[in-house]
Amino acid sequence: MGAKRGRKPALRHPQDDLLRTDRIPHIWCSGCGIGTVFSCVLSAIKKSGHPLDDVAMVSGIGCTGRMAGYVKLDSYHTTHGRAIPFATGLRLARPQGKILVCSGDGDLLAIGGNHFIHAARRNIDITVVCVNNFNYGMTGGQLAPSTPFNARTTTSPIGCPEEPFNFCHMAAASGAVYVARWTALHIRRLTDSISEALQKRGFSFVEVLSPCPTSFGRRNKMGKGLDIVKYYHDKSVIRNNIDPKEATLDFSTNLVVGKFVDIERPTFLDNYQLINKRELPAWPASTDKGAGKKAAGLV
Amino acid sequence: MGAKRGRKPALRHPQDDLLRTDRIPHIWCSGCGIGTVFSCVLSAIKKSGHPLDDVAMVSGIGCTGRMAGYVKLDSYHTTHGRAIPFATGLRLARPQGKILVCSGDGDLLAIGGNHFIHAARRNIDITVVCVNNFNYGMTGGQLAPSTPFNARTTTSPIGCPEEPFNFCHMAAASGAVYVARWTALHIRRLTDSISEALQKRGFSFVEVLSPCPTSFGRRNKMGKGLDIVKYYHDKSVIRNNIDPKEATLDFSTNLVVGKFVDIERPTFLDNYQLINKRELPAWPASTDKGAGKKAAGLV
Amino acid sequence: MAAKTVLTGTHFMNGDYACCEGAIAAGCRFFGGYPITPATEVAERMSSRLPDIGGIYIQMEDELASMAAVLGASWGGMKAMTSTSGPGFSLMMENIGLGICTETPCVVCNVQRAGPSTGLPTLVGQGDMMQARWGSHGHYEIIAVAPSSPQEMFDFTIRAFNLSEQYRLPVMIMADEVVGHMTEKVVIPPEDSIELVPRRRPAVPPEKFRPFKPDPDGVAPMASFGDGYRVHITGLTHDQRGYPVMDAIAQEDMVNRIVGKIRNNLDDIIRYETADMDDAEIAVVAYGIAARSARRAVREAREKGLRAGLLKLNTVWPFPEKLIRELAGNVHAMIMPEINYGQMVLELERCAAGRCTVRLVPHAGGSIHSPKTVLNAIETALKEA
Amino acid sequence: MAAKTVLTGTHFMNGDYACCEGAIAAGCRFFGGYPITPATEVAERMSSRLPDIGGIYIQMEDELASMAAVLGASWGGMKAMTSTSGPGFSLMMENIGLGICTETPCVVCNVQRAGPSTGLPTLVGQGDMMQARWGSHGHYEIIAVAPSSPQEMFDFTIRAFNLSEQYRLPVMIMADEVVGHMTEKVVIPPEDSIELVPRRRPAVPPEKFRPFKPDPDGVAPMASFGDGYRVHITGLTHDQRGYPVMDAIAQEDMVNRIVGKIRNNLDDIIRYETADMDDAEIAVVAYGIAARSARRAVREAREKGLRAGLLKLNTVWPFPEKLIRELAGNVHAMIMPEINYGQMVLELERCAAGRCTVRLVPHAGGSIHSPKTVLNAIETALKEA
Amino acid sequence: MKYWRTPLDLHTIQVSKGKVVIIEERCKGCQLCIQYCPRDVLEMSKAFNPKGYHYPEVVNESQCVNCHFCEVLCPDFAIFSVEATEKQ
Amino acid sequence: MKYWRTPLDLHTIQVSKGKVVIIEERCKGCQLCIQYCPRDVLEMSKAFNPKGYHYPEVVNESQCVNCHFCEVLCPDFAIFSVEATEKQ
Amino acid sequence: MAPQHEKEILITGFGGQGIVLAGNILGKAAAIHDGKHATLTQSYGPEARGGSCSAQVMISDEEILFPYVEQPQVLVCMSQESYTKNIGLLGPGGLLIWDTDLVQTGEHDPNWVTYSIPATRFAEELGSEMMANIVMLGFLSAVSDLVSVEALRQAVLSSVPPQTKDKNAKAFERGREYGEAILKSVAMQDESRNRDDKT
Amino acid sequence: MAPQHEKEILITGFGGQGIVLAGNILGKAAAIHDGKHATLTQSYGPEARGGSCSAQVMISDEEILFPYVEQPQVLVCMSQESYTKNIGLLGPGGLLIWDTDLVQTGEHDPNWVTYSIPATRFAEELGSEMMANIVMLGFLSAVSDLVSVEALRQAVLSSVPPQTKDKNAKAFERGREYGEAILKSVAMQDESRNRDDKT
Ligand SMILES: Cc1ncc(C[n+]2csc(CCOP(=O)(O)OP(=O)(O)O)c2C)c(N)n1
Ligand SMILES: Cc1ncc(C[n+]2csc(CCOP(=O)(O)OP(=O)(O)O)c2C)c(N)n1
Ligand code: SF4
Ligand code: SF4
Ligand code: SF4
Ligand code: SF4
Ligand code: SF4
Ligand code: SF4
Ligand SMILES: [Mg+2]
Ligand SMILES: [Mg+2]
Repeated sequence: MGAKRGRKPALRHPQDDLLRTDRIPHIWCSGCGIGTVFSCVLSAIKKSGHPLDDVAMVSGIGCTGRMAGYVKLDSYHTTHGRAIPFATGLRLARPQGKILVCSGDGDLLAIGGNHFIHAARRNIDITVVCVNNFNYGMTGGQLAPSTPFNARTTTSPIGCPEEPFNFCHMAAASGAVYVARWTALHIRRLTDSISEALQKRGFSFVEVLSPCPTSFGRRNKMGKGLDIVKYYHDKSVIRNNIDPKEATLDFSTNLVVGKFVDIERPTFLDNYQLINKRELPAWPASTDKGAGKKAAGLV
Repeated sequence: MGAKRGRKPALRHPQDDLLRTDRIPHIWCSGCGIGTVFSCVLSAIKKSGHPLDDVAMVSGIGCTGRMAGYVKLDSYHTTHGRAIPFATGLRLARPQGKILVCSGDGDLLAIGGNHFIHAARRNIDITVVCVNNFNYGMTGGQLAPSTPFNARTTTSPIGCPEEPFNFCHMAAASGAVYVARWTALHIRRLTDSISEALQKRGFSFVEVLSPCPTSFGRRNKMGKGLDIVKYYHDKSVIRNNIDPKEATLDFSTNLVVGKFVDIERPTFLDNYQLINKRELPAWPASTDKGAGKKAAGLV
Repeated sequence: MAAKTVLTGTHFMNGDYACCEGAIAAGCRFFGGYPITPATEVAERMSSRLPDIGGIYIQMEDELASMAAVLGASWGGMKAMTSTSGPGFSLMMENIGLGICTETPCVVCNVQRAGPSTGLPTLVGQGDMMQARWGSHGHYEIIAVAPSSPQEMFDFTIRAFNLSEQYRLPVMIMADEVVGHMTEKVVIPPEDSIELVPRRRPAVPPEKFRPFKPDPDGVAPMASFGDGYRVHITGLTHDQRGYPVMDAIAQEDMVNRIVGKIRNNLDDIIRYETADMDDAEIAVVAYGIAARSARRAVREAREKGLRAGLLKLNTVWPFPEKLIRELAGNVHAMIMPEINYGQMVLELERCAAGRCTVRLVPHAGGSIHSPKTVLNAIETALKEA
Repeated sequence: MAAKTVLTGTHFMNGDYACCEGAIAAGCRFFGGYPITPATEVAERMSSRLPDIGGIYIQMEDELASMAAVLGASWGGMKAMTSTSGPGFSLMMENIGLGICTETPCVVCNVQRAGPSTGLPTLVGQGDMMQARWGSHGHYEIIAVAPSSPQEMFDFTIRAFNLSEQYRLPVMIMADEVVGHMTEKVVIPPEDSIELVPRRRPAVPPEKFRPFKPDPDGVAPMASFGDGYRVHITGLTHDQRGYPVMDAIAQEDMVNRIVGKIRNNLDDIIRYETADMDDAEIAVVAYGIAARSARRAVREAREKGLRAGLLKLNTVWPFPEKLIRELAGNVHAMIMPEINYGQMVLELERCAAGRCTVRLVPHAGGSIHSPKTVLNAIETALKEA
Repeated sequence: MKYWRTPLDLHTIQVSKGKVVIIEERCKGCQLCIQYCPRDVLEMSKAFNPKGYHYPEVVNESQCVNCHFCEVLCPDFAIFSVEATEKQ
Repeated sequence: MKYWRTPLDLHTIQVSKGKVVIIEERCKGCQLCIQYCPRDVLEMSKAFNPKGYHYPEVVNESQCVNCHFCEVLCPDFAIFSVEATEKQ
Repeated sequence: MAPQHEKEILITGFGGQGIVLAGNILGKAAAIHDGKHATLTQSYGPEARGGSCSAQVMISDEEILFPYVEQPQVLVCMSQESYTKNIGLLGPGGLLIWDTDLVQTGEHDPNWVTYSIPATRFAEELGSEMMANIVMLGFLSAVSDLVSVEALRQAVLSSVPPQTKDKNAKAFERGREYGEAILKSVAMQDESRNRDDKT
Repeated sequence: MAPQHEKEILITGFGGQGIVLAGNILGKAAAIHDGKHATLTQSYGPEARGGSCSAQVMISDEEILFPYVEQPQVLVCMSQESYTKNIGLLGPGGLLIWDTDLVQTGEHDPNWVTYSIPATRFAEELGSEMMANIVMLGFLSAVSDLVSVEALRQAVLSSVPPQTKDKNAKAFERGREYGEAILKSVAMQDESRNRDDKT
């Protein structure tokens, strides 16, 4: 029963062409959901049919952020929180192809929250996949803007005193054209969602509830990765097309998943080109300016 | 008709006790709405009845941000975008009294957007008054996350290619307990709203649509301050209690104003104290962990 | 709750934790931070310690917010700190500048890792030393201490708080990954034997109070939110009332004040230790973790009969210019091991002014100098002499 | 659209605008920025110029985002720049570090105002000179140029782009409020007479390409998004493949590369001008706007028969160490007027190594040195000599 | 009277008489007070104040109802109204 | 069969036969493949791989329907299925 | 003090009056149309409007090293505050010009040449007070020889928005005519040039 | 090389095995309970779990200047990778210990004292593989004299979560007993101490 050398099978893994195999094994813990999400991302990229040389991945810093280091695409592992603005520059400098931003809940919505909402507002043409593991995995499990109220983390050892964001609601409120949420066990729906998101023009967002057994799971006595992801999945209910405001994550009742938003809206570049054609009439339509003294009810 | 020395009247202006009169005249342009909003803020502070030594004002950088320099209160003129986190520290270190954050749309929702949404999420007990003049006044009128689509600014000389945020919707989506919007001509309602906001415990938000004749108005040929504020007011319709998502600013139809949110929710400090009493049961209620192999539909 | 504030006794404790205990012993009751390796443990321990002793731990959304919150908390009347590492330190720079300009006491602990950029998150560096001094825009002076052991993390953190109150500015603790993560004996003295500098409060009534009118030592008393002084502060250039004044004269006054209060109190601020320096021909000048490699190298040199000595800088900023100028006349060479490609050594070289040889023993980071490397440098310097 | 790229001809143009025209002439087609006095005019002109010449102007939500977007755009294949002033420069530091570490060509223009903190937004300062060098965490080298007129804003911006492509790093234009806002004659040469350094593209097929394997001059070719090279870049310490490697050896390799490509090409990078230096006993060493006060002071000194000369630093970083070492042996004193309380002068003093007197003519900011002040310093230095 | 809407309290309380005070050198001539005074008490001066602005002048003092409208609206704290006392 | 929900395509397409390939040294022993294989093809090994993890072993090869579930689910790209060819 | 060959002009007023534009046009006239060297620097406060504001123009046949006005030879004052603040700077033999309605002057150095013009009033009459700066430039073109008239006229036209060219041309001529008329009347009086009787 | 009086101990394995905690307990035993000087430093990679990881403990009667292990006198290996990586460091006369099931050893310097223990297996038997580190410490307490047994036992108890004290105490004793048994058997064999027959 001593340690034994693994045998290399003759066949290659079907995703090996999209992997920097010389960097595998990746750093993700046993039972971590990020690997599964990554696997779904790769499947979705292939499924979407875009030429692979024309697809880029941008990540911030965090366990999830390491995705960019394992994918064999043009891939940019940036600074903590800045994946989206980096991707914005990348996108605008090169409008062709597809850009995925894959990062963690902390990266995208703690330190990166501002870029998230502004990129959604501007409708920058990128697809953002957020692995929400309810904490900062990389740094050992601190509270995040996703941590459920009263959950334990290393910086909320008694319980988290903050209410979390509803990321999907934030994305929608900010202007995202596609918003969906799944768990890391919804592998087919997740893959479909990501590939759908990749087909959209504009800011698309896919959130994935994912186990971090090492940090979040351990502190909250949730068992192994297997147990946690199953728990999320079991608690999930699919409610497509509901107002994302109602798409709550309530661990005492259920975790709402589904596709919540799928709309069309011109992208930043669409509007940039439109405006600079100089064909639109001047804003605002009318101002009634200086139209003499007219009393108004200043109440 | 030559220049003439003003005569000092014997009576003092009723707000002089709340003003650093040695700094008046302030820097705001003739026709700028900030002064009126400031006047309403002072009225609201008095109206709210809080002991003045117990009220602080925090501002960021911008024309609006100068408010902190004219009010005779403990007043903190911080860095661009950081009024809210500064106020967060101030609030938590001293839970008594009231703290107002008064700043511009750019300060609060461009560079400061992340702090805005996070403070609302945490329900930090502060009142945020945002003077929305649809541009960066202080730096001469660049586009802001409030600039209407196609409006001209010095950095969108043909027209703004970005859609603006609905600030009230953002505040509500992030968790604010009180959200209202008025124009700078709604002086009574505005004053009432601010004083109501000051009575709330938690993150309250009041947006004021305000003219910047010098920058925004001029670029868009909107006339003098007087004309612009009247235009905003004329276009406004009051729709109290509607979903802030519907509280749109559509210059081709109307500008929705009113009080949109007024709810109760424990503040950060409430929860901090609650949690640290160690009386809550552990999160999550149940996880079903390791409950044997049970097949789930991974579709 | 009956939690203890000062954990008097002997502990086997890591540097990050010792920093927390120092802070708490110094009266720190507010921590606003954001996790980052290798400073995370400071935040973590603060989050578990502060709630039970009437303090506030808040994890902000980023380091910009953390630094701003710390300044706010200080004006709210609490002693406040944050901790971070390189990337977060970079993000704090703008608001460190605000702290400097508004003369806000607080403490920033930078547990340095190897950079630039994300670098080696879990491994040591000393690459932020110049950044500590120059990282924010505009001209100013700072105070920074450099601990080289968990015990010094405890002691120097207390000193950092005291200096921050004494001189009203953000004081930096320039630690590093090894010091932060290493565990060693830490002796925490009885509470009543710890000397603290209390915040200097206004001695005049509100009408007479000018928030930036300095006492004779160059530092003004400070009124917190709610004290009734209705103070205005701003990051704009301001006069003694705290009011913005937009001209070169006000600028000169203000910069003179914030620079002068440091430059005029160097002897009170600067601290160092020496070992084997009496007859030294070679002075190894070092700080932080590098001072431990240096110390052993010096000991080994002495065992070999080589006349080397150690000058260990406990404060790194302000730089001990006078001391170095004198020293340069007494030794053949000064060598400085730094875990960077030459930072403090530039100051060393400047102050030596050609009176002795100055050599850097560089290290890109990721580990610390082996004593042997430093010993080699001593031997080479002796040969050159 | 038929808009012109290079506005060949003679203009009465301010420095901020001239910077834009230099950038556009250098091939810049992406600007990501955030307004700030006194750099706003750069953004404003870019917003009106770029759309018509196939470029992108985007105003980001802050300076952090601006800098990140500029890096992204550079990897997207466009020459890219941003402009800012002190507070924004502080905020850019983390991502400037990423640019250094990932060897991303781009240009950052800092139109300096007086600090610290918000300071004097509309008035001049030179307080960010050391920040340019040291403002991001970890150890690295940078290149910075310092224009002293609108014409130099044009010329040096082109050079900044060329240096950034040549050495693959963010190059800084350390301008100031006076240079940015002053209007003067600017001569823009014909497009075909402007020499540009094109981006160095991979010469090998993707399988063989190592994104950080340097050419003999220490710099590696660069493949953009979509070129088919499937490059990975990271701010973590990485090997020549761009893969993270978490140890001291990889760290040393990487830091050697990013530091070495500058240190080993000093002669190619460093530029300066002299006036009246042949027989000078006093060298006034200056850069940026201060060099204009200095130049007049030197002229007036010469009119008085005093042997003063001017050394004007066109590149400020890397510091011209060799030049100064030599010069220090040839003059009685070097004096440096800076609109700060001593920044570049520290390097001057270090390199002088005691071989001549070094004096700072300080200025807190808000205005520039009157030539008389500099002249006085020359006279004093002569008396002391 | 030209209230756009009838103020709620108009019929229940007695309309008081006011005296409006103008701090000329604070004024920046925005005309808000003039435009929105419900009683047309004010008009723009021909003269400039030291800052170069025209400022309001009282032309219908007797009409002032001390509603404080001008006072709250004025961005420059340059005008306010007080209860008219017997003497005035 | 123990589908929690009946897959939509179950009755319309022919169930193919698969062969599952395990790259042992990549495995981190999370057991997801084992748990969620619809055909109980896999079981945990007693042995450790060089990284110190137990890994899955094929115990019911004939049952594999080449559904690729294990393949997509596996966080470590350590398992995949291929169409069983005649020869195998 | 600036070298002999340098002309120093200080145009002052408050934000919103187009002070900097006036300086820019003057500098442009010299640098582009007259082929000389010129620099324009400006100083202004934090106010977008209404704060005091000045434009400093240097004109020379040689390269200008130091771009700041130390002792103006020409001082134009378009507000009371700017007059009070800057009057002390005017050099001996200097030329002083102010807006009649906006500035109340005190005692003046008899050495100075002084004029006033109701530039703002003229501009208001021509349709917009915003053109007072152009009126002032026209006036300056008459009463000084800093730049050639044609250069200044061209510089005005190439600096204002196209649709306002005509108006601005009128404003320029209005100021110029007024200046020429004054010069004439002064010449006629042949004496006492130090007081502008309109003040 | 470290000064004579310093003992250098290197405990290695992968993240999640409690390597650093083991080092911490050892150092604490020395520093607090035995009143000596001790330092603990650690090194680990970016992985939260599974990456290679080591704890370096120095124990001395005097102040420890340089806190890094240069040439360990004691090397504990709890993973194959850590064995391969670190075996070259062990000094002459060193003590080598490994986890029987996790490490396959090669040829060893006959000068070394070597032992192995199936610590992980024992821990699994006791209910949690997480306690392998404590088993290992118990073993170490038997086969070395780095610290006193009582100090180490106390340090274990004061370092683990209260509710796990009993279990950990058992784990410690399990390791210790195993160690003592081995020592006994070795003593009985009186020869060939260099091979642990269980490997
Ligand atoms: C500016 C900065 N601050 C902090 C960090 C430290 N840090 C690295 S990753 C991370 C959080 C990771 O959390 P998340 O984004 O949720 O990703 P996860 O690891 O959970 O996948 C933090 C705080 C950093 N690298 N840079
Ligand atoms: C870090 C930083 N970036 C940019 C600026 C420049 N700046 C000052 S105020 C401002 C925007 C002001 O706009 P807003 O907040 O809307 O206030 P307003 O002036 O319109 O009231 C900007 C960009 C700054 N001071 N600091
Ligand atoms: S720490 Fe958590 S998020 Fe990170 S790899 Fe491990 S399980 Fe995944
Ligand atoms: S620039 Fe605009 S916002 Fe600023 S004071 Fe003037 S009118 Fe108001
Ligand atoms: S108080 Fe009312 S009625 Fe009197 S002047 Fe003011 S607005 Fe007019
Ligand atoms: S509202 Fe105030 S500033 Fe405006 S005109 Fe009236 S008094 Fe003057
Ligand atoms: S392919 Fe499907 S049936 Fe075959 S082993 Fe994998 S999960 Fe089981
Ligand atoms: S899912 Fe992958 S990593 Fe997990 S046990 Fe199966 S093969 Fe191993
Ligand atoms: Mg996370
Ligand atoms: Mg605004």
